[in-house]
Amino acid sequence: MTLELLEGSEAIAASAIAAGCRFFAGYPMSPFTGLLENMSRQLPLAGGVCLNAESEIEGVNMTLGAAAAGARAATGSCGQGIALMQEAIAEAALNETPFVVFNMARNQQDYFQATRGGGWGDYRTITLAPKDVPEAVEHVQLAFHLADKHRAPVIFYGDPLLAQTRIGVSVRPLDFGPLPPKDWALDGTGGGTGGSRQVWTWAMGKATDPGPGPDRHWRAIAEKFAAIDAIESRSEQAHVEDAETLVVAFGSAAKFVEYVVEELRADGHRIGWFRPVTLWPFPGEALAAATADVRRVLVFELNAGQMLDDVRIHAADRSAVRFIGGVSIAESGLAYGELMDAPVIRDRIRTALSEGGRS
Amino acid sequence: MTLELLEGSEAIAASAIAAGCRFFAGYPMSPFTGLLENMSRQLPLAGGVCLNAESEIEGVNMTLGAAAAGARAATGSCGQGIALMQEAIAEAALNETPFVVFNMARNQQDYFQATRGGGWGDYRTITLAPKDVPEAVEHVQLAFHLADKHRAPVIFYGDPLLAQTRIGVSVRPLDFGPLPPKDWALDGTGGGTGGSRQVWTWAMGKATDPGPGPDRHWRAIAEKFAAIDAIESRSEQAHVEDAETLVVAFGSAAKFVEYVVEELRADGHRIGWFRPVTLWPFPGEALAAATADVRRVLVFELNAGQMLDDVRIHAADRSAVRFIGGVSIAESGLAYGELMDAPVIRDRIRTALSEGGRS
Amino acid sequence: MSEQEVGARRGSRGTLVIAEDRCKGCELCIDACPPGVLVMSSEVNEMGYRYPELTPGCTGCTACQLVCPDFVFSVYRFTSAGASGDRHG
Amino acid sequence: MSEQEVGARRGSRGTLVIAEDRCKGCELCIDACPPGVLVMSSEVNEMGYRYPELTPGCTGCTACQLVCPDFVFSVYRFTSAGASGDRHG
Amino acid sequence: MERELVVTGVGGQGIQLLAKTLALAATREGRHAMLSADYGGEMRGGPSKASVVIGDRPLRALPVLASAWSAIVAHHRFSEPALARLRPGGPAILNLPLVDPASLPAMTVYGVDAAAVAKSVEAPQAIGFVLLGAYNAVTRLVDPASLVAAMQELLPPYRRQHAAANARALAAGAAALDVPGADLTEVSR
Amino acid sequence: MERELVVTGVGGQGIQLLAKTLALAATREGRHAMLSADYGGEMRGGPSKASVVIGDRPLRALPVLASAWSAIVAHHRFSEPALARLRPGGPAILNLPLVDPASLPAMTVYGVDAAAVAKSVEAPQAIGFVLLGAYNAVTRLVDPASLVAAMQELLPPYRRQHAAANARALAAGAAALDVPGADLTEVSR
Amino acid sequence: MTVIDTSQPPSEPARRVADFRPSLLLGEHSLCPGCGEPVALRVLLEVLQELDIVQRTIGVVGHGCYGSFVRIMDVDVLQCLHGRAPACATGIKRVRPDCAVFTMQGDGDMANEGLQEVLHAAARGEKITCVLLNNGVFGDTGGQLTAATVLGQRTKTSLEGRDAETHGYPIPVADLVAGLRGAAYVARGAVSTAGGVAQTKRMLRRAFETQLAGAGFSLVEILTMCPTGWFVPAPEGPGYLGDSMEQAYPLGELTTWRH
Amino acid sequence: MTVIDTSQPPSEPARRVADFRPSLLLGEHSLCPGCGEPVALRVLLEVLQELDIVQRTIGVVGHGCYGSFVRIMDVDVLQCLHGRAPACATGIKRVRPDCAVFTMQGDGDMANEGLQEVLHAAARGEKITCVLLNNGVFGDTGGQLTAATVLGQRTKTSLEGRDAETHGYPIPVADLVAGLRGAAYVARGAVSTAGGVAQTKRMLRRAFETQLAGAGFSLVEILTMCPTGWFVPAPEGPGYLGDSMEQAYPLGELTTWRH
Ligand SMILES: Cc1ncc(C[n+]2csc(CCOP(=O)(O)OP(=O)(O)O)c2C)c(N)n1
Ligand SMILES: Cc1ncc(C[n+]2csc(CCOP(=O)(O)OP(=O)(O)O)c2C)c(N)n1
Ligand code: SF4
Ligand code: SF4
Ligand code: SF4
Ligand code: SF4
Ligand code: SF4
Ligand code: SF4
Ligand SMILES: [Mg+2]
Ligand SMILES: [Mg+2]
Repeated sequence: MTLELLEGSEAIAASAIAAGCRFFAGYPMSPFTGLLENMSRQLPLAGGVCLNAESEIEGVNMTLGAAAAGARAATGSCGQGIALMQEAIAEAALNETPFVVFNMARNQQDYFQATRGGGWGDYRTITLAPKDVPEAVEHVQLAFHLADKHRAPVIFYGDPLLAQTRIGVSVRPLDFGPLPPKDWALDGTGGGTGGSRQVWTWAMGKATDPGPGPDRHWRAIAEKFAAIDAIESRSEQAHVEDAETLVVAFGSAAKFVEYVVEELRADGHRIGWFRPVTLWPFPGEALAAATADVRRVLVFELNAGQMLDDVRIHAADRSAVRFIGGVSIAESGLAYGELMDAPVIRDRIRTALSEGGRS
Repeated sequence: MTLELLEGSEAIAASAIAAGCRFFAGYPMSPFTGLLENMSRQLPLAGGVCLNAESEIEGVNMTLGAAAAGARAATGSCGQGIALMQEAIAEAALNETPFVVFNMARNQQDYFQATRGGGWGDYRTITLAPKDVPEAVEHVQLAFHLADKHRAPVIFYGDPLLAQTRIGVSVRPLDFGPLPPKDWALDGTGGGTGGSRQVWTWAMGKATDPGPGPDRHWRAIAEKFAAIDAIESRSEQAHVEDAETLVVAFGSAAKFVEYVVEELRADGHRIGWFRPVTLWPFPGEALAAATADVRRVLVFELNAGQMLDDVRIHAADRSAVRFIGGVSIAESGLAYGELMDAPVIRDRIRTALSEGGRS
Repeated sequence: MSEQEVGARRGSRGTLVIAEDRCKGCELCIDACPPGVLVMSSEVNEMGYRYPELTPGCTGCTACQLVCPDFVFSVYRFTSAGASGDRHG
Repeated sequence: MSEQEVGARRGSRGTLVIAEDRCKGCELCIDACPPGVLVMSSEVNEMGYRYPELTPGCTGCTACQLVCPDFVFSVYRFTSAGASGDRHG
Repeated sequence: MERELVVTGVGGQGIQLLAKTLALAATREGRHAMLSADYGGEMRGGPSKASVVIGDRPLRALPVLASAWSAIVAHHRFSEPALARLRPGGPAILNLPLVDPASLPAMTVYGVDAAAVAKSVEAPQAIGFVLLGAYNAVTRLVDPASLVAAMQELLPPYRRQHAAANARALAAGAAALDVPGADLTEVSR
Repeated sequence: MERELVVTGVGGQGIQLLAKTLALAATREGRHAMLSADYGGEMRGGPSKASVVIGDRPLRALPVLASAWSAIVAHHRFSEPALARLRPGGPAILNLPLVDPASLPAMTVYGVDAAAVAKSVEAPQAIGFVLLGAYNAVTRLVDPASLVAAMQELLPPYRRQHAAANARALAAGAAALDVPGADLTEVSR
Repeated sequence: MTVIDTSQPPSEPARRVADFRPSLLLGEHSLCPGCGEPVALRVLLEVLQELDIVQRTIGVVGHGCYGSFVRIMDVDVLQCLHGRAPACATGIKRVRPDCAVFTMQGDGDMANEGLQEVLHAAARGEKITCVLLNNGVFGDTGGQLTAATVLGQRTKTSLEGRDAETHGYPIPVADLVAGLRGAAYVARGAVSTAGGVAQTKRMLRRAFETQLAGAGFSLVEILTMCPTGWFVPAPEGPGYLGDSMEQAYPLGELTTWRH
Repeated sequence: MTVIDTSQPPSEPARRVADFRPSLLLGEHSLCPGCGEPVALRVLLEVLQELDIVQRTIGVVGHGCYGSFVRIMDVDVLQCLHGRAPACATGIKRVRPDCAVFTMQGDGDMANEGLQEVLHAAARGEKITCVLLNNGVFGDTGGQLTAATVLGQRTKTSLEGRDAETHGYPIPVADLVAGLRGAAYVARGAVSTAGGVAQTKRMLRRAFETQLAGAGFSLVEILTMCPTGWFVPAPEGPGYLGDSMEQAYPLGELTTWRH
């Protein structure tokens, strides 16, 4: 396996193309811009189309159109740009159009945005949060797979460290197993047959072949998401067996936590870590099991406490949960501040260790 | 006190004007449309401005502008329209511009949208969810008060029943106490003084008078919201003292639940109800106290289970929590389906009562 | 051709089939008909709307069909009238 | 007026104050000067940029000041040159 | 005590205006009233329903009535769900001959050929007001004068000319009660 | 074993290209490399930093280094935070006379007047490559030929003409090690 | 008055020159009496059939009263978000370049919520056909002022009539689009008269021909009656349209592209 | 070569005819060498001062390199969301009709993200002044293609140059706005030459006069150099602007309003 030295954005673009993505529409916004630039360079060479969408709203709706026509398609942005896409992401969840949204976030402050939507209606978005570039390469392809598997938009939650770190990686197509045919996709051939196709959030169907309508359709969608919740959560953990303290973190922060926890174990602390790999579905059962015997559950995230809600819902004993993260932003506003740093994290964990927990 | 027979939308408009709202910008969408129509009729008579915003995004940004210039201002919409406003609502939370967003929702499926934002960054939105038109009249004025008190956007969460029910009410200005001066508001007079004003999410200040910048500013905002969380939650409850079963519901649904619970008590059941009046801050402590001695916590909401998360976080014992709500939509997609009905709710509660709970 | 049909035919170069149950009574066809041969019924259809009726003189010009929002008309042009009658092709 | 000043003054209807530390070396002023009396320095300023220097012949036309993105120039027109010299008012 | 009325019919019968008139009349009398309308986005001929609740204290009733004391049934189409919620014994005004008295639960049923009555007082469009006049004559929920005043208040300026006809319709509906016979028949089942 | 290098300087000194060259050279040798860049949205003269990690197995290091083994200090401005993370004992290449050796922790410090060396081989823009050449001569992290190849690979087509000068700069930086004296001085503190 | 029996086709020799409705219609619509939108739908579907592209056509329909046509048009359709049809159509066209892709939007949809989408698509020269049903109001929400409401028009949110000082001036969408180089065919028709309907159909045909030839973006703005939103009786709709909208929005071809 | 001492004002009688920078500037900007945006800022501030409206002016600034001007302009400012300045300005103006309200936006801000906002504000005849700094790229994000990038221009997302077939045609914002009745003053200037700067300043002045007179909406589009985004050396910026952008976007007044 030869490694290529690729910037995160470059590797993610290559992986998306390897996954069969053939349509991309995006609008520049740091640190998403690099992915857009790479896609605009690489995708045409692979026979795909990359559009300089004139805005995020147009970008996500172009993507929805391309995906409704059956293509593997993606868009992306971060923060404000993703906020602008919420209406369409919800729409896609409710009219069952699969595509991938690359949220190359500026920080971890958009956990709620990803996991609780903010679009409208009862929908959820599968959200993958890789911890580094090699995992990102895999998640990109998994994201397209899950989107098609469940006919739903999937969010890839990255950050500046993922986007801008260059590292030796190898990008090859991955096989996640067979998928249902896209027989629902619009290709024009339904016209005049009496059985023309329809992609419609309200699912009212045709006069000659009525659909379920919003009440039944939206209930079915809610059931679909409940089913996804039951089967698609992913997590990673270490040293849970003997841990008195478990640190929960996601994305890049989890990589830092893992590093620090290994150091602390080397120092003799009975400590472990837990990482939700999917932010939604949140790996609640796994967390409940992992926290069954610990005294402290420390939550580290670079925000004011968002994943914290999910940890509180699922930790075996919510009174054991302590928040050790916080808002931390670079002066530019475009990257992490000083909290995303191993020594700082070590200090925070040490302080928490000295404070006791449930007995 | 003479009562006027007013449609909800009409009463809400009148109350907003009584609260001193002098700028409104909205875009039609059922069931918000009635409020827009009433404002366009009534506001100019009160010397205010009501604009037919060309879209929700323009509407919310016009409102942000008017509010930044010091006016009591409001906008509104529902569902998709609110989704489109998320970027600006987050912006206003982060640059501390107070206004009111009337979310005349089509149903209760937008609890996450209101309470978890979906904008971007660490912000929360105070969300008031009245149960009927008379309370709505009060909440409208409270919303403007809280917005100005905390320099933050406030969401009023209504629904078709609130918007379209006509009822005898009396609308008068209410006094919620003194407010800080709006000395931060842009009026042009700062120009050329060396101390010109600035409303800016990144809060970087002027070259001659640097601001905190995003790191410190956003941390301060997070602290502000934590403080609001601590003091502004509101709830209502009944029969908690002797209740074995507590039903939690918000908005119109809570009114239905209250009605049914009273019936069941008349039948001899030891049952009570709890209503979050503010959806954020969620009245977590009050709920914890109210659920301390109950066997069952039933959550009734007209969605796939959204407030359920908050109940799980705060109920004294989350294993006692049962969901008895669900998605229920009228065929038109514009109003509640058959679940918003006292007999149906009574059945669901009765079934739950027969199923036991924690012991 | 029945006698009545012949009478109706008199002076008509065309005729219609009117799906009167589909009509919503908007009267757009009435004004649109160049020779003015459509008149609104005094009866109402199933939905409660008055609908157009054809009186002699239809030219088969299709104007009524073109403007009708409810797809009420089919238009026929008589072929036996000879080429000269068919000015609106 | 020092001797040097007099020399500099020769043929000049105006002169400049150049805040050379603010200059970013874009050279827009060089091309913009109608009589071509600005030249780039061989030295660099604190930020590491070369900056313009004034040679005789300035007309005080303000072109350099108008185009400079870094607000480097103040422009003066000599008043003692008599009205005739002041054509660009 | 709270009194609930459900009104059911089809678009174009004046259902909404009838209900609004009653609720406004009660409000103007200083009472508490609530009116819930339920009409689809549909045009003429689609379902049109309304419910009115009147009481002397702040109301307990929900905007979707769990049950109702009385009814005005202007058309049989779409009426089933509303009728299913009627409490037995209460008064119901039916629009004859469109509505079949057998369709109702055990109510105290009054039939009125509203179209005929309306026509007879030269107010052919005012079917709804005939039914309301009859209903109020039976139930005496509000002063008949309040109804007339409320009706007038609700007319938009460009419809003021209909006020007199509407008032005649209200009166004729009420009067129909005094004249037993074809126009108003108490049907007991 | 993982070897970390931090490079710190100001915009325009070729910091990013230097770091990229090293990381690519290691990658092309079949090793694992990681490069983190950290430059503001600022223009010329602003801070420019990079860190490179090289190892023989998948890397453990974080993109924000907790500590580093070695350093190249091209400019003293903005260098403080990076220097604070150096582990004592490792090698550090300083750009003389801009950087004061006293500013470093207890490192094995080598100074090189990169501007002079670059000028001397007629590659005045290639200060970064001089420093890299010197660094690699000290640390022997990669084969010098790999550095040349990586440098060439990284040049965009319109800069190909600089390849020879850059190669001279790399060699001159390395060669400076063989000639003790003003150009390259081991400074022990 | 002789009333002719029109319940059956004539028994004497006759040629059917116009049919009830195109075969692509799957059922009845529920729009108001006198509404112009169904007429536009009919001619659009006829054009698809006449060009023989039915089985390679994809429609993208916005939000408005015409939105319910999704249930009755026998064409592959994406019902998209309010205002976003041109963006969705772009995505579809780019991945299915052999399909004919059209949008159906109202003035609220295109001149308000999605003005940006249509202008950007036009500037991009996107090979799609956008159809604007302009009735100068938000019909579906009950008749409020749109960006295309003509001056003086009363709506639910301009009760005294649209006044330029308060509400601004109406936006002539077709004219704006015609000002962009990517637009290869731009025209404005009306369905208020028989001649207008025929002309509108020709415009739609040319718009699709433009798309099929790969010449660029095409737009047909169609003025349609909305008696309900205008608060006028249905029979007065066409006259009202002629007196108000047609004055502000002259009919005709604004940009044409020739093979 | 005689070099004149320019460290001090001349000691002989002289009149200062142009100053470093307007007094409304509070500090240095950090934009690239040769950037045209600071020049536009300077003339804008001079106009505010000359019209004596500094203490009743409110600016609304969008997202782009010019965004950092918020820190150095001594004017009350709302830093708004990308593209939304005209909407925010509308809200401000409607509640403070006596203030002069302007926006400062780039082509990415105005022609891309917020094309709709500016067109709607113009159609509404909103009494605000919008200033477009058009450099044909997203400067701030590193030089990608905008809706105003001229044909042939290389950007980071059009490496082979903007090609109409793939990327469409550039949008002439001022021309579009000039097509709307609510627009009372529309002009396009450039800061690439001294004459252009002076002309641009006059345009800005007229735009504000239009606003103050209550005549309607005003827009000044200003072509500015972005050597960084164009990948050209700073000294070549003005020439490049003249050869490329000015050809696509002719300078001059498009709509004028007279007292
Ligand atoms: C984001 C969003 N905002 C508002 C609405 C509500 N809405 C539905 S249809 C419509 C407008 C329809 O107007 P138009 O496009 O002119 O179509 P018409 O009904 O007049 O044919 C609106 C505003 C919506 N569906 N989505
Ligand atoms: C919603 C949103 N999308 C994207 C961005 C990222 N962004 C910041 S500045 C900018 C564009 C700047 O381009 P322009 O307006 O032309 O200004 P310039 O930098 O060229 O002066 C963009 C896209 C943003 N801030 N917000
Ligand atoms: S145009 Fe059609 S719907 Fe209207 S009256 Fe005539 S036949 Fe009936
Ligand atoms: S076909 Fe022509 S002439 Fe005949 S009824 Fe219709 S409009 Fe009149
Ligand atoms: S224009 Fe200004 S910044 Fe540019 S070189 Fe001249 S003085 Fe320096
Ligand atoms: S003022 Fe005019 S003549 Fe003098 S240096 Fe400047 S541009 Fe040249
Ligand atoms: S409201 Fe207007 S546009 Fe909608 S169906 Fe009725 S007439 Fe047509
Ligand atoms: S990138 Fe362009 S617009 Fe931005 S500061 Fe540099 S030159 Fe100016
Ligand atoms: Mg419309
Ligand atoms: Mg730009």
